[in-house]
Amino acid sequence: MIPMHAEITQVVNETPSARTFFFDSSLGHIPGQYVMVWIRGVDEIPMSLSYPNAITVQKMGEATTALFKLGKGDSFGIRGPFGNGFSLEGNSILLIAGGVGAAPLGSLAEKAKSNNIKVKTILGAKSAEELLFKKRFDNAGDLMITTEDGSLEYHGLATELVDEEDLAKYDAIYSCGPEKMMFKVLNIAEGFDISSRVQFSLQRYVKCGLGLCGTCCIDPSGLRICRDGPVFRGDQLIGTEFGQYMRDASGKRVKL
Amino acid sequence: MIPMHAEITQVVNETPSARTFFFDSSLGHIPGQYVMVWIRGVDEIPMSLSYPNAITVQKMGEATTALFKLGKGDSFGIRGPFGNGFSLEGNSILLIAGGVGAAPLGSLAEKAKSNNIKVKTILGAKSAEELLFKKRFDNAGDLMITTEDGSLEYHGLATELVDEEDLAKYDAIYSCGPEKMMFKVLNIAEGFDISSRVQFSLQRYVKCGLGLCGTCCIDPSGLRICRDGPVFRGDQLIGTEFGQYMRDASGKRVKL
Amino acid sequence: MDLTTNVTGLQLRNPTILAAGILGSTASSLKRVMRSGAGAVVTKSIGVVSREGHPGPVMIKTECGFLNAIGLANPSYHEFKSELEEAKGEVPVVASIFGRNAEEFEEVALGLIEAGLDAFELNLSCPHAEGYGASLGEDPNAVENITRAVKKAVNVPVWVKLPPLTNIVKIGLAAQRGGADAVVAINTLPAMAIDIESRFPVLGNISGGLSGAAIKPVALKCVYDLYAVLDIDIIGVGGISSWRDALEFIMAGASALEIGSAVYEDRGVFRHISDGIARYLQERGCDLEDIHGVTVR
Amino acid sequence: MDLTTNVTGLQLRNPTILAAGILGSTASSLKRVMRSGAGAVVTKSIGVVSREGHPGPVMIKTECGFLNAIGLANPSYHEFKSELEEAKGEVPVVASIFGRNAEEFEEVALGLIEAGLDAFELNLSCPHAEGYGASLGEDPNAVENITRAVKKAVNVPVWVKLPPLTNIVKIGLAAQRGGADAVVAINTLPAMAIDIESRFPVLGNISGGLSGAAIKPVALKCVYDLYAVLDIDIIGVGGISSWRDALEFIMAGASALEIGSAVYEDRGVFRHISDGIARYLQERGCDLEDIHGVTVR
Ligand SMILES: Cc1cc2nc3c(=O)[nH]c(=O)nc-3n(C[C@H](O)[C@H](O)[C@H](O)COP(=O)(O)OP(=O)(O)OC[C@H]3O[C@@H](n4cnc5c(N)ncnc54)[C@H](O)[C@@H]3O)c2cc1C
Ligand SMILES: Cc1cc2nc3c(=O)[nH]c(=O)nc-3n(C[C@H](O)[C@H](O)[C@H](O)COP(=O)(O)OP(=O)(O)OC[C@H]3O[C@@H](n4cnc5c(N)ncnc54)[C@H](O)[C@@H]3O)c2cc1C
Ligand SMILES: Cc1cc2nc3c(=O)[nH]c(=O)nc-3n(C[C@H](O)[C@H](O)[C@H](O)COP(=O)(O)O)c2cc1C
Ligand SMILES: Cc1cc2nc3c(=O)[nH]c(=O)nc-3n(C[C@H](O)[C@H](O)[C@H](O)COP(=O)(O)O)c2cc1C
Ligand code: FES
Ligand code: FES
Repeated sequence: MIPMHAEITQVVNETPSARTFFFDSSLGHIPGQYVMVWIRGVDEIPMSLSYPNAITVQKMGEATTALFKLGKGDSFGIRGPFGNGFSLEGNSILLIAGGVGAAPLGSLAEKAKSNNIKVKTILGAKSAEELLFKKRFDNAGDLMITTEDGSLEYHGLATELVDEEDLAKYDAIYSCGPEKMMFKVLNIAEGFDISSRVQFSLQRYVKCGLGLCGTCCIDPSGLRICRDGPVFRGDQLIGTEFGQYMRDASGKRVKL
Repeated sequence: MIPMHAEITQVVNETPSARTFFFDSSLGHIPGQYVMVWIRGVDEIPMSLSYPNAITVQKMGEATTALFKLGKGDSFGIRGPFGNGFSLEGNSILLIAGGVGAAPLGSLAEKAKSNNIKVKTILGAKSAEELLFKKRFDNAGDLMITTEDGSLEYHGLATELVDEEDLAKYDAIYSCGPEKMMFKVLNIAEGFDISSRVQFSLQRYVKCGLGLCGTCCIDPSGLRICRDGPVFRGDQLIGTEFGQYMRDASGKRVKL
Repeated sequence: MDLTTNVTGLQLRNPTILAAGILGSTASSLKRVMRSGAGAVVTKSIGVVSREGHPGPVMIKTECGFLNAIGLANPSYHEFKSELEEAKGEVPVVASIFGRNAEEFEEVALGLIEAGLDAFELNLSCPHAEGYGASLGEDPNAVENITRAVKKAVNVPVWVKLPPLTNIVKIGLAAQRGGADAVVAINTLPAMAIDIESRFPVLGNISGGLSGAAIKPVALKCVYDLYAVLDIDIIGVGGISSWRDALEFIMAGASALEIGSAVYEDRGVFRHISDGIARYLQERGCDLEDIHGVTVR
Repeated sequence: MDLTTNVTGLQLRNPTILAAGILGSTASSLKRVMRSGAGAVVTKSIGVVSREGHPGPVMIKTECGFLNAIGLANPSYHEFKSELEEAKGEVPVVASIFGRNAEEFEEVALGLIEAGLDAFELNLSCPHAEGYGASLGEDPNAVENITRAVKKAVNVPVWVKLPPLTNIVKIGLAAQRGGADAVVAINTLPAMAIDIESRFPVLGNISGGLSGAAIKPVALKCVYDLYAVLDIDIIGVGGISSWRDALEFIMAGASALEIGSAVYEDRGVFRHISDGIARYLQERGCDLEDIHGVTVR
């Protein structure tokens, strides 16, 4: 499949570092699935769908910087959606989002609400202005906010609020954000013996998106983020490289 | 499509020069369609399906001679069915078969009968023993026989009997046999102004069977025997090479 | 939308051309293809003497294309001359010719020229006929000499059809040095299939040439590489079946397109492709020149 | 049904092998492929220094196959040694290596040999990395010298992976002269695709290599031609996705089969292919030796 041509219809500045790029076609997808975004002449990078017709991007390096230079009427290429996505389960769920990790969880929250599932979200960021999709989570159910600088609500890390929750009362828990945060969530969940009820969306170097090149495999299972993931249950991640290390573009291990 | 493997289940000696080779799979087909028969190591040649699971072959040259050496348990390759086949029309039809031209008409007669269509057949051959599918035509309706040596029934050419028929009373007429015979039939039909009601099955050099190589095209329409045919209506053949010339394997014209 | 295309001085009503060896053996067949919308037609490759071609199967459909080993069946230029005369019609007619050496090529060209054709295409690329086609097309010197000989002998444009070799640019340059007005890229890829039941190679000739969708990405790269280096026209061929495919070739530098295997699925492919190109250009308010080679330059 | 296969002295439980560059970057991935039934696995190609590879897109699915230009991304042999040690498992592990010249090949081979691998595969065929792979594999002298250098340096079998050139037999003979224990045919075909909307080549590297179903008939002919001439083992690769494909390659002379792109549709392809081969042999009461090269000899 040659990348689909996607024309940008609107750019929304969500936070000082994250923008949502809406484009001119809607993709049928499961929240948590991603697309490969081709910034022509630069690179192709994986991005979660934050809406059926949008990605929400944090500026990181070369490709995201080039993407930030694009505006309405500009275009990029899209392959996908790829990957498994979140499996929505039960009657009462908890979402734990850190930073731009909120991107795939926003539409999960909305899908859950429309299925009459009770949603509670713990949303964390560096500061109040960095909080992503506050309104979407708020509309979908209960919202608890944490900021590292204390500029809004709870002063501290998202995981500190998680620590105070009775995780066992949720049918399913969904988490996306910095791996250190997710790893902490997994440890807490293990304490409740419910790690299989938590779904994590992982970020690793993804190159082909097709499950062939081998760039994104995790140790020791050999599971591929790009095709078997990016969403894994906690019990699939215990005793793995998760929280320990990842690999760079060459395949070299990098400590987290 | 790689040729299908066909194992010979039975060989029937129909006449001194024609044999029916039954094979181990039945092909859904329209009477008049043909298959490409691959005699491995020798050549691939076109043959009408005389039954869903059989071809009836007259010994001619290299490939048919090699085919005649095969018996039960031996095999050949088959591609097809190809071509358009006869279009069965009306309530009362006439079949005009000469020699091994009876091959595609036998199953047409049976199909017509099972559709409650009245069938009359004029079947011609050199001699009584060369008559092909006498029984099949007899079972399907009226049968008139002509032999060139007078060894059975009418002494003379099939076309002499056709000359005596009121062709206008048939809804459709089907003819297969030597081109000289078919050309005569076309002339008679023109006399009745019903050439569009006669369907002829043509034989020309067929190599690819796919409508690409161009070997089998007829002048001046450029229609392809292998794909647009092998069955054509009389009005498609008036003023063409039909009855005049054909081409050899190199594309050179050969007078009929 | 005007799709008029100039290739080596010939005016084509649109850039689609019937490829050599497809429905190109008789005048009536060539004319039927003209009526179906082609901008020009190329004949079956014609040689010095008549040839019946290889034993069958001569062609099969594979998963992603076609395998053929027709074996340069042709009635010789003596017989074909009259077909060429009759073939003259609404669009230019290009005679594909082959030979064993420069002398044979020259003989065939001179034998056909009076029939009034519009250009020659030299088949230096057929992969399944010993001593012909690709056997010569592999050798830059042979390509240069044969091209020069035909150029000298005739006063119509000469196109040279190239085999898909790793060093195709080298061969293209040799054709250009020999005076070719255009190169045509590519002919089929050497390939084969085996019948696992009988254990025979499926083609009567054992191996043959792969055409159709399978070879499109390979042909496109050849055109792209040639356009970056050559000064003469490039005619793209190999797996083109849609207007999107055609646009890829034009953007890679093709001035016109030959279409062969795609006729299998759609005899109207010439019209469908030119309509699609016209629609694309219209919607974007540009013309053929704007997109020609745009991906390379 | 016994499918045990001897290739260059290695005992494989079945003739299916994971091709280089597919899920071969880490020990855990290689082991997952072993669990899925492969008879041996080949690693991603490893070089002297770490490389991030080409910018994306590095791979796309086309109509009939895949285009890739990964660009020999690898962490260098220094880093990869520990992966190789961990990768040791149920079946032989073959290290694919690349370099700019004989010295680099030798350095990588010596750097990895202590990890305890079972054979080396020399990548003289990658079509999209300047100065590496096919740039060397085109030259019979380079192939012979590099093969000889590695052979001298190590005491495990050395396989040479060939590019699909017109003169592949010449290159195969050069590898054989250099002492190769087997040739592996073929790597991907040079190819590309263009995005007609943006007019950019789709691969970040402009062009890349075509793999998958599209190239099967081409690969099969290469194996057939090599088997007719070489004395050493031939390992077939290119578009194999079913047991029928696999049997075609064995009948054309392949002793074993590498499988790459087909893993996309079916991670269990190794088991499915070996099961299919076993069924075919059982039904006909014959064994692998009976059909090996049967179409050629
Ligand atoms: C499944 C998945 C979903 C993602 N969803 C989002 C999202 O919704 N929003 C968002 O802002 N980011 C998302 N990311 C991360 C995003 O892909 C990287 O931030 C981006 O690739 C950085 O590219 P760059 O060229 O700007 O940065 P670079 O300078 O190239 O790299 C900065 C860092 O980004 C990471 N990175 C670079 N290239 C890749 C790559 N090809 N694959 C994965 N990581 C890479 C590396 O850790 C690298 O150190 C997602 C990643 C994955 C795997
Ligand atoms: C659509 C179609 C249906 C046919 N159905 C029958 C049938 O049911 N029974 C039957 O006995 N014959 C049938 N034929 C004719 C049959 O194909 C030829 O008799 C056969 O190909 C002769 O091959 P050979 O090698 O034995 O003879 P050759 O020595 O090669 O040639 C003898 C003559 O057969 C004809 N011929 C040879 N090769 C071909 C070819 N590839 N295509 C067409 N004609 C060829 C030529 O006129 C040639 O002069 C059919 C032909 C066509 C086109
Ligand atoms: C049946 C067939 C016959 C061909 N005959 C010739 C030929 O006579 N001369 C020639 O130069 N190319 C010949 N070719 C090659 C085509 O002209 C063309 O280069 C090739 O098929 C690739 O284009 P396609 O994929 O559109 O078919 C033939 C191809 C086919 C399929
Ligand atoms: C994504 C990808 C990466 C590859 N990387 C390598 C490599 O590193 N070294 C190598 O020799 N071949 C490499 N190849 C080529 C394959 O090993 C194989 O020769 C080719 O893909 C044809 O086989 P297939 O059709 O089964 O995929 C790669 C192929 C693909 C698709
Ligand atoms: S990114 Fe290629 S296998 Fe996952
Ligand atoms: S036999 Fe090839 S076109 Fe009819």
